[in-house]
This record gives sequence, structure tokens and C-alpha cells, in this order.
Amino acid sequence: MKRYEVIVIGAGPAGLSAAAEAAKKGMKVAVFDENAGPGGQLFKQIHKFFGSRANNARMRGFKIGRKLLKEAEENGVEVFLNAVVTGIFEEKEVMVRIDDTVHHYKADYIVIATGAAENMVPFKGWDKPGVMGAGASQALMHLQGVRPGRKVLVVGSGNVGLIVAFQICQVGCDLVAVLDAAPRVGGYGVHASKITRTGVPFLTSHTIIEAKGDDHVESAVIAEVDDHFTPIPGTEKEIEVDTVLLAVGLTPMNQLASNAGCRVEYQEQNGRLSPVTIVDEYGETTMSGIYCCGDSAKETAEGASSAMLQGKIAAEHIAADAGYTTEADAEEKAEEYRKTLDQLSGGMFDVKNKGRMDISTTEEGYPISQSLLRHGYITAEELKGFPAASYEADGPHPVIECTQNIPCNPCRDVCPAGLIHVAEDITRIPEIDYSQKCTNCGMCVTNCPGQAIFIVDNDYEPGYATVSLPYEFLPYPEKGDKGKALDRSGTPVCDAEIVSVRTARAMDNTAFLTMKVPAEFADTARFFRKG
Amino acid sequence: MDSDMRIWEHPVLGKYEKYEEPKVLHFTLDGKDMTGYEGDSVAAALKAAGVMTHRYTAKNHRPRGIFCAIGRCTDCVMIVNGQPNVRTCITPLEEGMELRTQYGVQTKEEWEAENDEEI
Amino acid sequence: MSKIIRKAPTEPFKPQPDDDLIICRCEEITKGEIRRAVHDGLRTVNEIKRWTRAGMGLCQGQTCQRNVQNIIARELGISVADVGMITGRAPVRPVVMEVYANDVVDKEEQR
Amino acid sequence: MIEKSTASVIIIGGGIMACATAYNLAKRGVNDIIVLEKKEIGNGGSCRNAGGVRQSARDVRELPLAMYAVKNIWPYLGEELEADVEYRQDGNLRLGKTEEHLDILEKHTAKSTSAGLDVKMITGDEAREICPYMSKEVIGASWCPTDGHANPLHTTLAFYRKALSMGVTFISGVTVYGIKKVKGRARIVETDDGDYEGEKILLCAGYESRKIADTVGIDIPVEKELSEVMVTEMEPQMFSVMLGTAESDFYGHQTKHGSFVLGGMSGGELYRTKSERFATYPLTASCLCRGVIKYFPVLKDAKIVRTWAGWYDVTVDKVPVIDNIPEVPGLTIAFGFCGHGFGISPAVGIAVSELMLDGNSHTIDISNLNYDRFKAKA
Repeated sequence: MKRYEVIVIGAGPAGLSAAAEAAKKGMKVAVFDENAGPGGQLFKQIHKFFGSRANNARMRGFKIGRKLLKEAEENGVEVFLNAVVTGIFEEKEVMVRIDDTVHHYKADYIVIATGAAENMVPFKGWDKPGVMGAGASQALMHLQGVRPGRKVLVVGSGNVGLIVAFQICQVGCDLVAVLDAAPRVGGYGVHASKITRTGVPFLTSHTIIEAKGDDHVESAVIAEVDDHFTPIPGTEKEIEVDTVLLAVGLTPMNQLASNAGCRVEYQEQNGRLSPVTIVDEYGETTMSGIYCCGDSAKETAEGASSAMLQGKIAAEHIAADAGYTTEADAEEKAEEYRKTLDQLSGGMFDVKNKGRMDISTTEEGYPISQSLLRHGYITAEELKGFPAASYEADGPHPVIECTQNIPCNPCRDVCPAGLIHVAEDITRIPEIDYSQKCTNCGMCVTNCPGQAIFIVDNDYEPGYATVSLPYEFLPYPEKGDKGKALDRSGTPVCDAEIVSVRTARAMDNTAFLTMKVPAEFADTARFFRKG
Repeated sequence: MDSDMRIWEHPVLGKYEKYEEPKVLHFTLDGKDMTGYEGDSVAAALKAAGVMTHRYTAKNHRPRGIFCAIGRCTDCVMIVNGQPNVRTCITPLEEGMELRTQYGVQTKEEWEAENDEEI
Repeated sequence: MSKIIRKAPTEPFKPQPDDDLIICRCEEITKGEIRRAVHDGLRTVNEIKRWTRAGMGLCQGQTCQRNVQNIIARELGISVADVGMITGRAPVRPVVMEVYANDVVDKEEQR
Repeated sequence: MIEKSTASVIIIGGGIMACATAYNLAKRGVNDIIVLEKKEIGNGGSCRNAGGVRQSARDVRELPLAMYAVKNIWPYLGEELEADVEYRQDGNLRLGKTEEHLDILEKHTAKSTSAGLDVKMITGDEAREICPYMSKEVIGASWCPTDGHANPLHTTLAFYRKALSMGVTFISGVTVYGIKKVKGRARIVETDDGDYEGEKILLCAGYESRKIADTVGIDIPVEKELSEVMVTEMEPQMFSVMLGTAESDFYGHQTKHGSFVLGGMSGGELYRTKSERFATYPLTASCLCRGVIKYFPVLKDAKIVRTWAGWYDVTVDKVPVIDNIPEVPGLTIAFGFCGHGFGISPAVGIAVSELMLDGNSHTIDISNLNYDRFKAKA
């Protein structure tokens, strides 16, 4: 029977990383993926990644997918797309459907990297056409170039919900609101803020009760919920939408692990029960020689970035076991990857802090914005305590509205002036080196994965200031365009005029938009709307 | 057919490959002539054409459409070239394809004949 | 699976207003059908699947399993960890019989 | 949890035989019963078979059970258990494509006819009249119009649910290690949950019964054999006849749901017994699909959504052992159903309950299923 030393199931971040790493060591590796394109669910992640240089920070997710494929193929990995692994049998026999044939392959080692599936929450009418998973809308938008709907409601404000909500705005759909039954926005505040300032409301402590419509969704009934997530009678509101997107968490896809006989069980993970494939520190399951990594094993911080590192750790262990590297070398490498993995955890959004309501200050002791948690934007008053957010200087200078501990430091890396500083622990909030002067290059603004940096020039012309902001919508405004400036809550506050629109390769499709506003709005104007 | 559901250009992804030199494909839905583009999945072509309902369920005749769009949930199935239960979200559109709205696992006519009731 | 003692239900089944909610989309199984089965003594996700068909459809429970587990756990006042899981079975994606019939055991090339 | 661990009857195994017997005992007023199950109710062959309710092609020794069940129980079982067991009595076709096949079928038919069963040989065209979707290659079949099929999952769980409602206690998640005699009688069931004590003990734990019986010095020659079933997506209703073939390529039927449930073996399974898991054999589903398509080309585009495996408990002479054990008073055994237990299970429930309460099975003749029938070859 045709045999590979390593068969990897899933050409996502974990699978491709494991494959490339094992192949680099000299192993014969095949990757099977049921999708037509590589990268797993990275196609959903067209935003720039958090993290540090060691884990592809500020690179857009879908480009990481392509990069991983190239790396795997350059190292001799055979990657089969449209290849559905239908079962894992005894003696590590893998059955793969390719076109009209079912193939049997054997492996010495199997890496299951099948990712996660979306959770769904049932409500009245949730099976009507028009209600879909958030991921479905991403497949339609990013792979098919088709809008999922015209008027859209997003349910769930975790990072998936926030990312998809922004993407919905990016393709020109009318995003009506983002709901969450919890009393606070679940995902990164910066991801929420970039939606709020475009004028989309966050409705925390709200739930969807019904999707109405004859043959498909025509409206949604939403209501406020109490502390027990029970709808409060009398608060129901019917809103006109044709699409409801569900973004209520992920569950590891463990069918193949279960099919292979690996132990899969509900385990308490960070305060919640989740079905987890039991693995050791290298990702080996309870079935010897079968590994599971990435989202298919369990939920991690910064899913894709963690998955890549987990894949590499598994590959090191496999290569050592098969004699392609020494155990000492493998352990040393694994330790290095684990360190980078540690970098990604920590901060208030680490999985271990998920659902915690009692974090009230940052690690530095700054009070966390309650408005940001509740409404998706920070108030000017709350920002005052953060030095990099209230930084004042003559001429253009960055205002960094990054107020929660998240693992990320590209702002430091891209600043040619050395003005921006982030501690070794990259979850720390950026700081300003007051001895340096901003060059107004726009790199921090356009490369900040959270789009949380603005360059403000209070001295643009008498009575007027400029605010420069990151902009990822089409069409780009043009110089001279007049419109309204919106504040952080998305409320129009004053007239604004575009004075420059800069794009550059290094800005990677984020435009650097500069608008002129009356000087007194320099601290509040944060978005531009034409007309 | 140049519906407002198409994203001709994306601020991050740029112009989609299939729209560079778009090739029109003709297909029918329940006998009605329709068009899509090469590179569309069946589901995407229908979405762009404003079709939301792919089928009616066997037990309660409830309408269903796209739900996961990646081939897992099997909600978006239709009768494609006579074949029921085809996952339209992962089936590429082809020239001349015949799509039928699926009732249970049959066409409307078959379903009505068997159940002796009109829908 | 941990030990479960099963006895005749002591109270009649109590309907709830949202019992008509569809839980298993493929097989159109409602919350009420699942709750009723739990009341009648079916205690694990596999037993519920075998009795009601929830999780037995085209998607093989990939969409509904967690919701079914949650309903069982809530009805019994136990943890979802104690209601079991659907076993992953080949083929994890549907395969047309003619394709399944066409299986090939590729030969290893000589090294 | 404090729970009494003594009862009038302890039943080892929570499959359909246990559930049916518990139900029949309860019906006769004995409901002080504890059923001990290692995993879940009906987790073994009970919920893993393809639901045949068949008399034809059975060994004559177990035919009384099958004929009794078909005549007196199956038609009324749903009503009795207040559940839809999806019983359909639309006959069984056993198909042949070659002269050799017809020889096999004729032999079976002759045996069954002599035991009083209404079964006959028919031509390929006659078979196609009964089931028009069949390939032209079928040249003949045996036809038993009183055979049929039912839903094994529903039937098992319906017996369970009914027995439960009648006061029987079921305890799952308990592994039985053995039986211990007290003062010469089977009395204690030793488990990982401590000892359970019963005046009477029924052992009906499928292939796992052998090692338990062994703890009181009883050895029944039974081995396990892997068999598989696959199920298609829902199809339009086509036919509801039960199907088999002379060559045993597959057996099965279309369910009420619309899916086809098709079972069988590919031949390699016998040598794959090292695993205790219900792991499917990688070559079987493909082999079954080829088998099905040969006879029913119309099904070639149907999708398989699931396959699973189960263990047959096969005795050396291919019929079960259902008997009181006089050497170990208080112990009754019912296992070794060889993969055709489902169809007779409602009758087994009656026979075993009579064995346990009356000392013998007086309604149905099971005298040829005695435990001490295994002899050296002559």
C-alpha cells in the first residue's frame, strides 16, 4: 500500500506548518484537504494579524495561508486539495476521496489538523434562508465575491463576530447592529471600535428571539436580556434585515480523531466545557503516532498563530521519534516554539481569562474602559489616563488608542523614528518615547492590526487640525472630498474635508486618510463619511 | 445579472480572479434561464441572482438555504442535474447545469405526486 | 461513561413554550422531542440520536450535537461532560456509493 | 449515590434481549429487576444491525422463535410498547445471479419449507415484479412473503423505555467481572461498582458473555465476528421488501425514513479481532457498495452517510444458547445469537422470562438451543 511517513489532514495553519517542518527534516509527507484552496480558514482572516514578527504579525491571514503552502511545497510536501479524508482506520490507514475514487494510504504518523466548526444557537426561525454562520458569509464574500445579504445583523461579539462584522462593512453591506447576550463586547476592543466609529451600534445584553419572514428572513426580533440571559418582556424590537450571521463560538472538529479511536472528551477549559481531543505536550493523542493540533485539538489564543506553532512542535516530536532529528534538538526547538506560543497568551483576552468579568484594570494598572466593553468605543474621558492615547506634541504625532492588553507589537516595529515602544512582554500597552519626533509616515496607522492609531496634527492651519486614520473601504475618498467626521461612537460631529489619501505597498491595502476638521474636534473626530 | 450582490472589487482582496475576464455561464433553476460566472459555486450564483431558498424540508416543508457555505451542514442541497442532495456551496457552477428546488429529496412534481397534495 | 441509574420517570412530562424549536436541522427534530425522550429515560446523546434521529442526518450531528448535549444536560441537571458524544464515523463526509465502490489500494513505488 | 444493589433478578447486559426479557418479566409482575449495562442501552449488536425480521434461511432449531415472533408479536409490538418500531411485513427476497446461487437458495428453501414456513423459489422476473429496481442479472430468488424488517434502534429502546416505566431499574456504566455462587446457587454479580445480588441472574451480554459464564465454570463455544452496516442519505420511497443475496454480498432494506440500511462483510474482518473498538474495516464499505450496485444499479448515486461495525457473537453451530443452567442453579443464559438475534428478540424475551419464572419455555420450543448440546465430532 502507498505509504507516507506523515499524513497531515487539513491544509490550514497547523497542518501546513507541521507538514513543512516534518518535510524539512527529510520526511515523506502528504497533506490532504477537502477544500479547493489551501490555508484552511485563513481565507476568513483578511485582517492583519496581531502578535510579533516571530508569528507573522501584521500579515493578513489569507496571505499567511499562501505563504505556508509555498513553504510546504518547496520542502517537498505533496499537497492534495479537494481530497476528503473520510476515515482513519486501524494501523493508521487513511481513506481519502479524490474525485471519483477512494484511495487507501498508510502512514507512520498522522497529524489531524482539521480545525474547528462554528457553534450555532437555535432560536425561532433560525433555519430560515438568510440565517447563516458567520463563516458562511466569509466564504461568500472572500471566496465567491458575493455579498451575503443587503441588511445584516451579526449575533455574537467575540473576535469572530467582530472580524466578520467589519468585513460585512468592507463589502458595502448595511450592517444594522452587532448583538451579544453578554453585558460586554466579547472580542478585542480595537476590533469593536473600528466598527463602532463607522456608525454601527453594539447591542450588548441583547439576544435574537426570532427570524421572521415567509420564505426567507425579512426581519429579526431582538430583545434585551437580564443577568440570566433571559429576554426581558416588553423590550422586543423588530428590525428589518435579510441576513442574520451567527458568530457564537467554535467547537473543535473531532470527528476524525474520534473515528481513529483517540480519546475525545468534554473538559473544563478556562471555565467552560469544550470537547477536547486529549493530547500530550507535543500534540500526540491517546493513539500512539496520531497527533492533533490547532483548533481541532482545542481552543487557543490567537488561533491561527498558535496553530502554526503547535504544528511545528508536533513535527519536531515526530521527526525525533522517526530518527530524523535527535530528541535533544527536537526538545530545544519545541521549547523555542513554546516560548513564542507563550508570547501570544496572556492579556485579558487569553483563553484563560475568557468570560471573566472581574478584570477592571490593565496589567499596568490603567482602568479598562467600561464604555468600550459595553458599547464598543472608548470615551475621550476614559482615554485620558492612557499616555500614548493622550500624547500631545507639536506637529503630527501618533495617538495610540490601544487600551487593553493584547499580544501585539507591530507599531513598535514599523515606526522608523523609534517613537513607539512596546515592552518585551508584547501584551503590554504601547508607550511613547518622548525624545523622538514623529515623521508622519503613516506606517503605524496603517499597520496597526487593531486600526487603533491615529496621527493628529493640531497645527494644520489656524483653527483647523488634521486627523489621519486607517481606511479599508471602497471607493477611497479623494482629496477635496467633503463630508462629516464621525466620533468614536459613530456620531457625526463636524464637517470634514479630505486633504490627502496615501497608499503604499508597505501599507498593504490600508489607505492612510487625512481629514481636516475644526481644531476643537481633533480629539474626537475618528472616521470620515462622504457627503 | 450584474446584481448588486456581486463584490466587483474588494478593498483588501482587490479584484477577484473570476471577475478579471468574466465568463458567463448559463444554467436553469426549475426550468427558468439564469446566468452566473465561471468560478461561482452553485450557491454563490444563486445568491448573486437573489435566490435564497434552495429546498423545502421533508417533514415540515420549511424553506432552507445557505447555512455554512463550506460543505458541512448540508442545508443548501438541491437537485443538480437530476441528482438530489447535492451540496451547492461546494459544487462549481457549470455551463448548462439544471438546478431544481428540492422538496424532501424530490422535485416539486414528484413530491406532489407521491404525497397527493399541492405545495 | 460514568454510572447512570435509570428509573421510571416520577413526574409527567412538562411541555415548554419553545418545544417546537428545531434543534437538529437535517432531521427536523425539535427541542420538545428531545426533552420528551430524556424524560422517558434516554440519557445519552447516542441514545437520543438512536431514538429521535437527532444527529443522524446528512451532516452527522456536526451542527446540532452541542445543542443536543446542552438540552440533555439541562433536563437532567448534569454536566454536558456526562451525556457522551456522538462517535465519529466514516465517511465523515457523504460519499456517493459508486465512488465508494471504486476504491483503490495504491501500490508503494520501489525505493 | 446510595442505591440498593439487590433485586429478584439481575440481568447482565443492556441490549435488546435484556430489555425484552425485563419487559416480559415486568409484564408478569416481576419488576424488582436490575439491568447492568457496561456502556449505553443497546450499544452492542442491538443498535448495530440492519433490522431484518426474517424466518427464511434460518436454522430450523431457531425457526420456532422466528415464526412465533412474526405471527404473534411483531404485528402488535408497536402498539404494545407505545412506540413506532417501524415494522413492515413486506417479505424477504434472497437473490441469486448464478446457478450456484440458486442451488444455495433452493437448499435453504427446502429446509424452511419442511419446517412449515411459507417460502418458495421464484424467477428473476417474478422477483423484479416484487421489486422493480432490481438488476436484470438476477435470475432467481427465494421469496418469503411473511418476512419483513423493523427499526432495531427504536425496538431496543422501546423495550427499554417500557420496562423502565414498569419499574425495572437499569444501571449503565457498570462493568461486570463475573458471577459468584453462594451456597451452590448463582447469587452475586461482581462489578466495578461493587457486588450486586439477585435471586436469579440472566446473562445476555453478547460476545462478552463467554468470559462471564466462565467465572462459574460454564464454557459456551462462542467467538466474536465483526460485521458492518452502512446507511445512505434519505431517498424517495422505492420499496420496503427485505433483501439478501445467496452470496451474502449484502443484506438490508429501505427504512421508513427513506435511507437504505445495508449490512454485510468483506471477508477480512475475521482476522481483525485484536481491537476491542467497534472500528470498521477499511475495505468493507467499498465492498458492500459494489455488492449493492450489482443488484441495484439505481442506488449507485445514493450517498453513504455513515458506516459502523458491531460484533456478532457466533456459536460453533451457528444458533444461540438460551437455557437455564442446572449446574449453576439460578443462572439463565441467552447469547450467541450469531447476527440474527434482532428478528427473534421479542420471542426470546418471552422464552427467557418463562425459563426464569416457570423453569421452562412452554410457549415456544427452544429445546434445541440448550447449553449442553456441544459435542465432539463423531
